[in-house]
Amino acid sequence: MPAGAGGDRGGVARADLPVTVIGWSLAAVAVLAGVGVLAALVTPRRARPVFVGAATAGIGVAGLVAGVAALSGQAFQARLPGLLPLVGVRLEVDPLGGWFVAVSGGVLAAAALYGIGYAGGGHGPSGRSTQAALPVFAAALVLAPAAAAVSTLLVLWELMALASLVLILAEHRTRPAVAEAGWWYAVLTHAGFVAILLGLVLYSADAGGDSFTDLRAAHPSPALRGVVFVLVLAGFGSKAGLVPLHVWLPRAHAEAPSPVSAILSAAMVNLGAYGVIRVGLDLLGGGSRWWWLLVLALGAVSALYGILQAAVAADLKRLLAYSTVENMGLVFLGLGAAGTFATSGAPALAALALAAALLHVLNHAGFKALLFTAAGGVLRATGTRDLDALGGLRTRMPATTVLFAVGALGAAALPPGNGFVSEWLLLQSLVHALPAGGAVVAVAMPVAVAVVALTAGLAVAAFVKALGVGFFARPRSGAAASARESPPPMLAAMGLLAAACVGLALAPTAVGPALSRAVGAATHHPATVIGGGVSLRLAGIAGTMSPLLIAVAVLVAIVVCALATRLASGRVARRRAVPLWDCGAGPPTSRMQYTATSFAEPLQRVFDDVLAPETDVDVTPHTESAYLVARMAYRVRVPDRVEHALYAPIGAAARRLGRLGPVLANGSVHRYLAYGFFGVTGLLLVLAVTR
Amino acid sequence: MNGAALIATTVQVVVVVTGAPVLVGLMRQVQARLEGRAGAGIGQPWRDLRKLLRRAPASPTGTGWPFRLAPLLLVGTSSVLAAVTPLLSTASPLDHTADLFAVVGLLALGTVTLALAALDTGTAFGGMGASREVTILALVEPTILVAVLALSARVGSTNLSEIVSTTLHDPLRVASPASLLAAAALLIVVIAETGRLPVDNPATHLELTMIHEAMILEYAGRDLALVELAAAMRLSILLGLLTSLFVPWGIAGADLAMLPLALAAFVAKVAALGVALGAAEVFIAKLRLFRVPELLAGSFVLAVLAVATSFFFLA
Amino acid sequence: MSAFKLWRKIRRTGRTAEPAPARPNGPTCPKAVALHGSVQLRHVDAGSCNGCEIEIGSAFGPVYDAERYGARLVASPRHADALLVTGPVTRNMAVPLKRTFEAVSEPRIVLAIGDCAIDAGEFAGGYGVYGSVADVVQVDVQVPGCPPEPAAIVAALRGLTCR
Amino acid sequence: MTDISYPLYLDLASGLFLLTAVGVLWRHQLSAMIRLFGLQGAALAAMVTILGIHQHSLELIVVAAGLGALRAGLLPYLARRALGDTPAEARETRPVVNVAASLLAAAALTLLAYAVTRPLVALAPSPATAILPAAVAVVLIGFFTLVTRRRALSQVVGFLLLDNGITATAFLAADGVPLIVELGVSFDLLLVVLVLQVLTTRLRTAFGSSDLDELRELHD
Repeated sequence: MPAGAGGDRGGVARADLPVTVIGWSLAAVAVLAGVGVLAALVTPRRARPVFVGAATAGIGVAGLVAGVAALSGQAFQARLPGLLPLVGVRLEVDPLGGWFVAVSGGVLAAAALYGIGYAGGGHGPSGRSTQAALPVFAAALVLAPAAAAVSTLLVLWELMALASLVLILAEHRTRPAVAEAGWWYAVLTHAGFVAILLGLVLYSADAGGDSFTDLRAAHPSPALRGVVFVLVLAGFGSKAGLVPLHVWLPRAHAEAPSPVSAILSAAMVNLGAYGVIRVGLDLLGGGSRWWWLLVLALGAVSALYGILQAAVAADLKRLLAYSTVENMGLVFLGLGAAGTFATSGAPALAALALAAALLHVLNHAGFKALLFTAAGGVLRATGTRDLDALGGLRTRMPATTVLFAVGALGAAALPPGNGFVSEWLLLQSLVHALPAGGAVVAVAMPVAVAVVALTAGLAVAAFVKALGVGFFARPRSGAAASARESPPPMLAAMGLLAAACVGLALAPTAVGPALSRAVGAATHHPATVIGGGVSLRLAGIAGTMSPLLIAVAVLVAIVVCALATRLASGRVARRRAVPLWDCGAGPPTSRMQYTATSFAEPLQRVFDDVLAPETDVDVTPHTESAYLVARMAYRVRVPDRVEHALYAPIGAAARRLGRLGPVLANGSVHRYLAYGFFGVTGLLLVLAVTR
Repeated sequence: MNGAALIATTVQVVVVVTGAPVLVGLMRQVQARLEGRAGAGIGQPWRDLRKLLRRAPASPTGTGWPFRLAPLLLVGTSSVLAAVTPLLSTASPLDHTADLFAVVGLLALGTVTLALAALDTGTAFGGMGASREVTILALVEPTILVAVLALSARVGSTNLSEIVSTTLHDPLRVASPASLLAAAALLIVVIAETGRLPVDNPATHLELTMIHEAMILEYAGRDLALVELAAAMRLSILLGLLTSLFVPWGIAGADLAMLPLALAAFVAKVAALGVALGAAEVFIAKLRLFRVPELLAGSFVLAVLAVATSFFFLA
Repeated sequence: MSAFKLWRKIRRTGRTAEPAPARPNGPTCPKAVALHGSVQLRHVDAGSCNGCEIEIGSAFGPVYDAERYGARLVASPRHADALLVTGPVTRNMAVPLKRTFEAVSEPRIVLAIGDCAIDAGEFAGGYGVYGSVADVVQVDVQVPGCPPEPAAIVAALRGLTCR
Repeated sequence: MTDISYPLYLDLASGLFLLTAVGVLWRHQLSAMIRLFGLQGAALAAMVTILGIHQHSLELIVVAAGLGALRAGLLPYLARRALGDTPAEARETRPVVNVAASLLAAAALTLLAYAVTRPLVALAPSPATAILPAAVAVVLIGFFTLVTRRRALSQVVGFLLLDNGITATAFLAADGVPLIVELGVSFDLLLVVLVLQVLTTRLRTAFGSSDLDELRELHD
């Protein structure tokens, strides 16, 4: 256990570094990151993924330990002055941060284990730079929620952004789409970074100190608070993939190597939500209602748009990425509701809504990591992500199919899945809000409920498609027909994630105390939000539900029903294998099956006005007669409408701006020197005038 | 109390299982009479089921556990629903297990398993049916949950028994616009969920117009019997739920003495509703699939109006 | 408005189904014993002139109302216990008929409706005609006539359901 | 009627009043729209009657009778006359906003109406003002119909919905309006319908249909 090494590393500031579990594990994170990078640089290509993966998994486990310790009530504060010039590094893990540290840690551990198996057989990234970036990314991911000062947060944030960019670009040599995805990601994540930077710097300038304690103590003017919140919301929103800042997400998450996709989609996007909670609720302490109605609206739009795109997507990983947009939308919807209730004097409901949002972060991390790893297994086995070319994997990859089904159950928010529990909490908080606040709430809540409901319904459609078309029925291509089951490490990782999902689904009350602590840390109102043993009880609301009992009851009913039919059917009636019913005309080929596209067609037609799909039909007639059709091709694609409507004009403007470049920089050295000269003199002039 | 409640719940399940096919038979009989026919009698669905249970189930080439499991899961979820919804007694021991949201979720779970089974067969009709079914399911969800919101807003709880007993205690509430609108919205939703006219035609032979039927074309014998039974159970549970929510009179509490009365009331109410639905189906034709969203949007409007009234008339 | 018109029509028409003839004693074919008053039928037109189809249609219409005896036409042979086969089996329909027969689960009953189905009738020896139904699948019940009376078809069905 | 049941009856009447408006958006058949409009007139009359009985004012009851005769009897009759029996006229084939979308819009408009009338209701909370939102919602929905429907006749219906809403608002907000004003409004409504009947018959003879977009051709 490299914790010992962690000891003398932490020696930099042993003076005020209390020796606790959290301290040791955070130190271990730092050390393991170093070890991982070292391993990536020195070890040979074959062995590289194993060492790096082990180090990353270690980081994940350490993070998990730290988070759980923080959630069980331990406090941790540390100041490492020597580590960062001028300001030094401040770390603090409170239950709120601990929640996110734990989530990231768990996801990282599983994904790293998965990555070891994934890299076997020449799959996945094994290049030096990529492998070196992985532990750095992991460490930044785990440490970012532990930052207790603006400067520390920003440094870790940028570190995370750069490392993840390297990881996303891992396969850019083989596929041009990767480069494009990386480009989108780089632009949007840095625009977001700038927004966060501006917001927090304004805030800390006003507060006169950059540690979170200073910020909490400060009392900026309402106008400034509003500006800060909007800037920060834009920044963190772009990280969480809120519409219309989501454009990078479906590209990057689909094009990144699958273990990385899992980390991005299950761990990194959460930090967007963390940032909004930390700054909006904790530091700024609630603020005014319109902030949260804005958050609510953004969340609702993201949830609907994301799941609509997912429902019509034919690319498995793209579908999962859009479902991430949807789930982040639901989380932000919960945050918005929480803020709205808090600002209209209903703290209990606010706590409930926030608890729902946090629990959904956890549940989403569980099933989305599982789904992405399973999808990665499919991609590794078949070489395609196109649902229209998959199918029949139930027989070829039975374990992966079952694991994907577990994840899909959670993602479709059906009982007894883990997604259902958090959406149930969310709905409870929304439903009981009706008598609470005034007309605004009364108009907003039904809309919110309707959005959540429609989202749930469309999620069912999307994941029935993903599972039924992608894994069931018969193979639609040779690649799918010759698929082979994933190697044990991958299955083990998926198994861990699936176990977590099942646990969360059946015993959500187990995380009740931790959840209550996290919520208390965010709202400064410590109270138990959800309790109860077998059945889920809420503070102040009569609604109860017990996923465990539901699952047991359904199982019992199935067994009873099976026995009863056995008895009723008597001695006869042995199940017999028969050919498919083909209306008498020859066995149906696999090309006669419904594809993902045809499955989604009715939905696409219903939401025509929103999605604006592009269809084109080209008919090639026979040579002898124009009336005889030789070939007919029908193509339909659903482009991301926001991207077309919003980003195309911006890109055009940027291009026009770029044309100025040659004019200013025409290659003459004198002109460049002149720029410098005039710059300096101008600056001096300004100083002279102002002073 | 618990023993009595347990008995009541078991009676509930037994009544639903045995009575559901009879309800279907009753609706068919009403339609037959209105069409000037004699009709096969209300026992006919049970005769069909008895015969189907004795016949061999088939597992077509290429189908696997999703196809095999779906009928059992359908009946399983339906019987759990029959146990948790307060049809005869509000004192179900399982009441804390599932509230209205969970009930909606279990209904959706049943639909989804059948859709997955249909996709598992890999036939064109199966895929078509599954695609249409989940589309309608997705569009129905908002109406249901918003109507639930309208119902539970005043009670302050989404637990079924609480809603029912609150309605029992002040009957005037039933006639309030909020609950009437909610009732209308939920009725449309129930029709869509159970695949009756004008959304789906349960008696069609034309594959291209099918929704629910298209998904079960490959089932035979015992499996088919289970699917049919589950469909009938879902119909009667949903109709029963409607009656419990909007005309709950006669529902027993914890004491067994009330149970026979409750049973009679339940049977009468559901039978009346079934007869009304069956008769109405004689007068209407199936909607085009792409006109169905209009119907569901209409029901959604009704639900939203219900919420608005239920909130604003509180003032 | 039209609903009211329809309602008045229904009221004026009343019941059109004719009173049921005497109930048959015992099933006419041994396989029908397990049916217990319920038979699901899949209709296969193996090349008929559609005369028999019209008669089958009226057999299930309001006047004869075969459904009251527990017979029902279904959409898939998987749901069926028996096949209603009409017409001489054409060369193109021979294989589909066989497949449909195999798609019905045991015990399967085949009713040959009309003379053409029994022995290719008028069309016997036609260049496009494969033969009678019995040449493709084994036939259990024969309903002669060209076309057979709806009453005859109903009687055959009652022989299966014993109601 | 007792004072306990008075709000209930009022609520039911207002519920019918609002539902018929939504129904007009829901249906394609012009004849169905007209029927719903007649039903709404009846609901309006019922509302006013209930008010009258509750306030023991004979004038209100008389006005209600007049309203019923006009809104539930004469106007629908004239509208059906204007509809004629040519099948091309019978349906609102492709409204500017499709039906599902306009239903959602109706829901939004209702919520809006409820939100904006809250202060008004708070001014004088009474069973009569409590259903004011429904009346305002009908006004908005009528306006929406007027904007988004193509057929001349469905636009007339929309206009009549608008007027029904205004009337209801007037009766609920103030305790009834002077008889003469009401009569004046109704009479110019009558005129509108008559004029439009002439116009549509002319249009039908001229172009064979009364799609308002074709009126542009009259310019050149």
